[in-house]
Amino acid sequence: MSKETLVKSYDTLRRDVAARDRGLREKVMTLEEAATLVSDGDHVALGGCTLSRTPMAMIWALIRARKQGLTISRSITSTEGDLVFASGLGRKIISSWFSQGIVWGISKVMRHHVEKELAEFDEWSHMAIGLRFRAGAMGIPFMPVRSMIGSDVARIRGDEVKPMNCPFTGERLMALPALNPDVALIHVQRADAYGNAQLDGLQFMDIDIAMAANKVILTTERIVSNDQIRRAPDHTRIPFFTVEAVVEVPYGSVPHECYGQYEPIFAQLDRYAALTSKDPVAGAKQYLDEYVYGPKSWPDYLSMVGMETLLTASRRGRVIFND
Amino acid sequence: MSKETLVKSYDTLRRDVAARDRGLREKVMTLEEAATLVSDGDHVALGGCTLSRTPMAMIWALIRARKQGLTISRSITSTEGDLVFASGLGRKIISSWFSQGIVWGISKVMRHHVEKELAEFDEWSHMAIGLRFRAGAMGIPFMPVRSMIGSDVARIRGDEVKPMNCPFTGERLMALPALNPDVALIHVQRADAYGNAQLDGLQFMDIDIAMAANKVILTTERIVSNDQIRRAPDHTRIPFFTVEAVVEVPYGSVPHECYGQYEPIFAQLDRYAALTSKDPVAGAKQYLDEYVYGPKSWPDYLSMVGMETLLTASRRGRVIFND
Amino acid sequence: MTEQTSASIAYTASELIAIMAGRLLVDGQIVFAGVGIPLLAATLAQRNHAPRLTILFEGGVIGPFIVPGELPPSTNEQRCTRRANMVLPSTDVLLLLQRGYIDVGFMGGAQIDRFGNLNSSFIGPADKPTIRLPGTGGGNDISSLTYMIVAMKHEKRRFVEHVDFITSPGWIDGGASRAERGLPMGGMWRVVTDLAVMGFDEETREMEVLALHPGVSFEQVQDNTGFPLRRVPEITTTALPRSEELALIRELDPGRLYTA
Amino acid sequence: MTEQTSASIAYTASELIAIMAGRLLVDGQIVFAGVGIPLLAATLAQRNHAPRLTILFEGGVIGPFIVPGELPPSTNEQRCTRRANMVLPSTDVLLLLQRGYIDVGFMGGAQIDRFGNLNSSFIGPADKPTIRLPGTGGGNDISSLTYMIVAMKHEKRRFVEHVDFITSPGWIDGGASRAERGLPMGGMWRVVTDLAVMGFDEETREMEVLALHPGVSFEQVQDNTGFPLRRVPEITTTALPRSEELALIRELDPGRLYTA
Repeated sequence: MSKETLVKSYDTLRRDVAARDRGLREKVMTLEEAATLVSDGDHVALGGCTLSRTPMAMIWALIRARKQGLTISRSITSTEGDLVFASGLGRKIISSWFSQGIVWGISKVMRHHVEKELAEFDEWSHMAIGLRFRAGAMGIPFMPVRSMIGSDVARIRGDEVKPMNCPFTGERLMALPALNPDVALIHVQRADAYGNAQLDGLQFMDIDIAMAANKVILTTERIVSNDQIRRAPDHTRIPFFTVEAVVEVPYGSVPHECYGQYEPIFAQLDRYAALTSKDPVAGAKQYLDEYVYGPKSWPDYLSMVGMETLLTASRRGRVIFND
Repeated sequence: MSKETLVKSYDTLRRDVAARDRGLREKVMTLEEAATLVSDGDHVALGGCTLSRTPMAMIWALIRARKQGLTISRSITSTEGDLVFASGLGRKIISSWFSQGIVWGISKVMRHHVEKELAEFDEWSHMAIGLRFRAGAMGIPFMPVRSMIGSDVARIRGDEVKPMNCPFTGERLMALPALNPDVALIHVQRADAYGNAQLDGLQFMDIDIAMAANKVILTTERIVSNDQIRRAPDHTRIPFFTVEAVVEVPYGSVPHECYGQYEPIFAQLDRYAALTSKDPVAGAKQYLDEYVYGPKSWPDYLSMVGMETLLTASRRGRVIFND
Repeated sequence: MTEQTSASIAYTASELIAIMAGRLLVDGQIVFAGVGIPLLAATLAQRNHAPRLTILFEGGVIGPFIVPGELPPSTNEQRCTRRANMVLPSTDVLLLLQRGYIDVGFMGGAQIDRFGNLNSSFIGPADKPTIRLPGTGGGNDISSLTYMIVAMKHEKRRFVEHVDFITSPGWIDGGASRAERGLPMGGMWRVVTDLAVMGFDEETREMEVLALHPGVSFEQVQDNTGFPLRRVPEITTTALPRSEELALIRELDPGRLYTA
Repeated sequence: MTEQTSASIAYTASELIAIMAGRLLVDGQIVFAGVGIPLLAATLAQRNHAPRLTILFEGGVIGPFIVPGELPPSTNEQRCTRRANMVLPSTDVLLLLQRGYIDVGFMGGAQIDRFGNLNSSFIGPADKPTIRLPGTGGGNDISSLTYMIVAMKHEKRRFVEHVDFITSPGWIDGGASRAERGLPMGGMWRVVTDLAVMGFDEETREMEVLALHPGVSFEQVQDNTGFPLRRVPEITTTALPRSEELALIRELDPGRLYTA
């Protein structure tokens, strides 16, 4: 069955989930081990949004593992999308917005790859992406919506969206196809060894992504005991049986932020912007060589970011608890 | 426009919400004042489920205010449904299950009213009720589902459900009509004066109900400051602009439970079962006279329940925090 | 059926059903359980042979542990959440069925028919019932979307040729009719009573006796059933309830709320 | 346009847009705002004439307060959540638009046309663009489902006869075409630039100048617009930015991240 099927059949969805061992079991492993759970050509959804809770360490590990040909989906795509294209990790990104961030202007790396037709950026409205994941999470093959109608955003999607009428009211709606990724990469503040995850603050589309995907690779700032999870079960946001790997990666979203833990590393983001705005090809290559292929390990990469920088980002990240 | 329309038109939905003052404003009032926000014939959805977080004090106030002809919807209906029928507050209940609770057998009051065609109990599957509220909360007129298909539960709903095929996969689905109640009654552990509400533990369908309804009447174990809410905004579950009334009612779910606060008052539930199992009409009338019409106030009713009983229920309710 | 003795140990019909049903659960499974016998059976399995079994409740609970002597009155009270892994909205826990995460659902019913269809809505015609029953709850959703174990007392008035109303679909009219009606997944898997364990023929989907409880004959089962039962050639006899199993059930439900 | 003086006070084009846009907001409204000028405008309104204004961010935030000097880099970082009333999944905050809770959306764009259609996706044809822009984000959802204020620089290359691509629908082809296309709610309400405040004719839905900023002539606005502009008969002149307004903008954005 082609990985590029727009909507997985219910039979496929059910068979894929049924094939997994969903019993309560420990899944702690390294970034490198977790990377082996992703196959070339997989559809991989990324949690977080823009500069926030991006599963950066896991993306970093997948690039280092020389994975190729992934399709990536994400609510809003920032520098991690550039790295996906520039490294060859993926050739197609499904997103509502793609650039480093407003303050840095339009991504030259995105422009280079898309305008030269080296890669695809499939644009959907932000809510449409969210509802595609939500339909996937709910086990239904489509979700009706009242936006995208009448715009070119819908027009260029062709058969990927279907105009329809409500069977009760006759109102005009747009049917969005469910999105069930093969793998979801999600970074959280804490999880237990089984994969029960707690998420502080902004959740974006992560819960729906976790439920929609066939399996979740969880990176976490820290692993806590199952007892801690059970003390406040109403704080669990992702249930263990969706998860195939739990990797403890402190500062796992750097240079992006992790809510309540650290703010973005603006210095590194500025450096990246400077490198790629001069020359998107050479600049991205230099960045990949220096910061992705170069370091011996994730802590080694963090050392390059710098202790003082990380401590400052952490201090700023915790500032919300002063309110 | 008839209150009994199955699916409200989008025009109606939008106009009703637009007509409300959704600005940040204080809404604290008494049970009696809040009761005036409900009109005879309204569709009123109830939060909670079975014996849990039932908005009992508000239902009690509506019965005392001699409201009539309500349509009630709730995930699973227990003794509050009996009181709705027996008092004449409502003549139709939309629910997936209706009886006091498994341990007390089948409700004689429900049986009396339904079998004698004095009132209606419209049965939907539990998930169907939930998805009807969810569609209403999302502002879409229907939601596809893969259950209810092929059963008599769907058959007796007639035109209220619509078999359909997925526009992408062709798979057989059932379209469920959105449910947008006129009013939602929801009891929570804490809320601020604006109506920002926090819910501990079991949430049931309450968030969807709050978003689906045109307005929420919130009863709360206690009112906290807006500053407390803003300290942990990711714990807010119902946003203030859905809410029209905030009523502080300690023990507002008695004789049902409120998560982390108190367990059900089993003695009172046993007494109710004993009264109504002998004679559903006379028994329910005696209960209403004694415990609903009789007391001067909600605290007066609580006095009849008894101090020691309440303290024991509270001690048992807090036991989850020992884990 | 009143008390039976297992060697020297007495047990009730409900205890027998809970024990026999619990034995059907497999380690690592995710089980959607109602309160009462299903919960007792699942907890028994978890404590005995299936420590990695995960119990789910309709009220929105994943992986709780029940405190002995504090059984919940329904799946929707805080007693259901003790030491759970996750508490979530009830619509979302039901959606796990639709998404395919649940291995088996576990419930009772007022009537069951030859093809495993369950009725918990109406005795008599739906538009003029003799008895209005409490209704489906999550039963319709569970039985539409996953495999089912049904636990109930074996009485002729409950095992009927045709249920008065299909609340929770089994194999509908047998054969491929369930899938043809639009329910491609799941189906009725086992029916556990105080007399026997039954399954359904792979082709016709008619109910068939797989195993008899100790001291029970096939004829006795047939006599308490309102339609002709099939029997598998290699019909077996279940092992007697063990004293540890009975002790655990009684520890969980000392007041015999669900096992009287 | 570079610095202008308001009596003795200098201000930038961005500051002017933020101030003029902020004045359009009404107390008690719920505003869906992007970062940059929309956020500055909404915060300004909240501090001045609209204390009960509620700001929403696409990242999933209801009713936050922004800390001066700590503007968020997008609507999706923790700086957006400071002292918020509620934080929720981003899909759910967008669904508030569909449910009808939002009075006005507030955003920018790369191109706008005579009927208020906005483009933030492609310069040139979509299948072979000269410039691939970042895309819709929530823009399409917001403009499909509620009334809109657009804030942007007034340049001929941005105010075009036809946008290359309708990312965020305005009045489509004018007249009743928006509703006929299947968008019965909302629509483009105001466009605020560094030259003027514009609305749309009630019938034709063509862009029309409602008010000119101090020192700006209608001809100057027309010269910077790629299509013929209508003007209302009672065209007015906006009041000069007040020093308190400018002071507040500069307190919020001391590094001139969004107001340079």
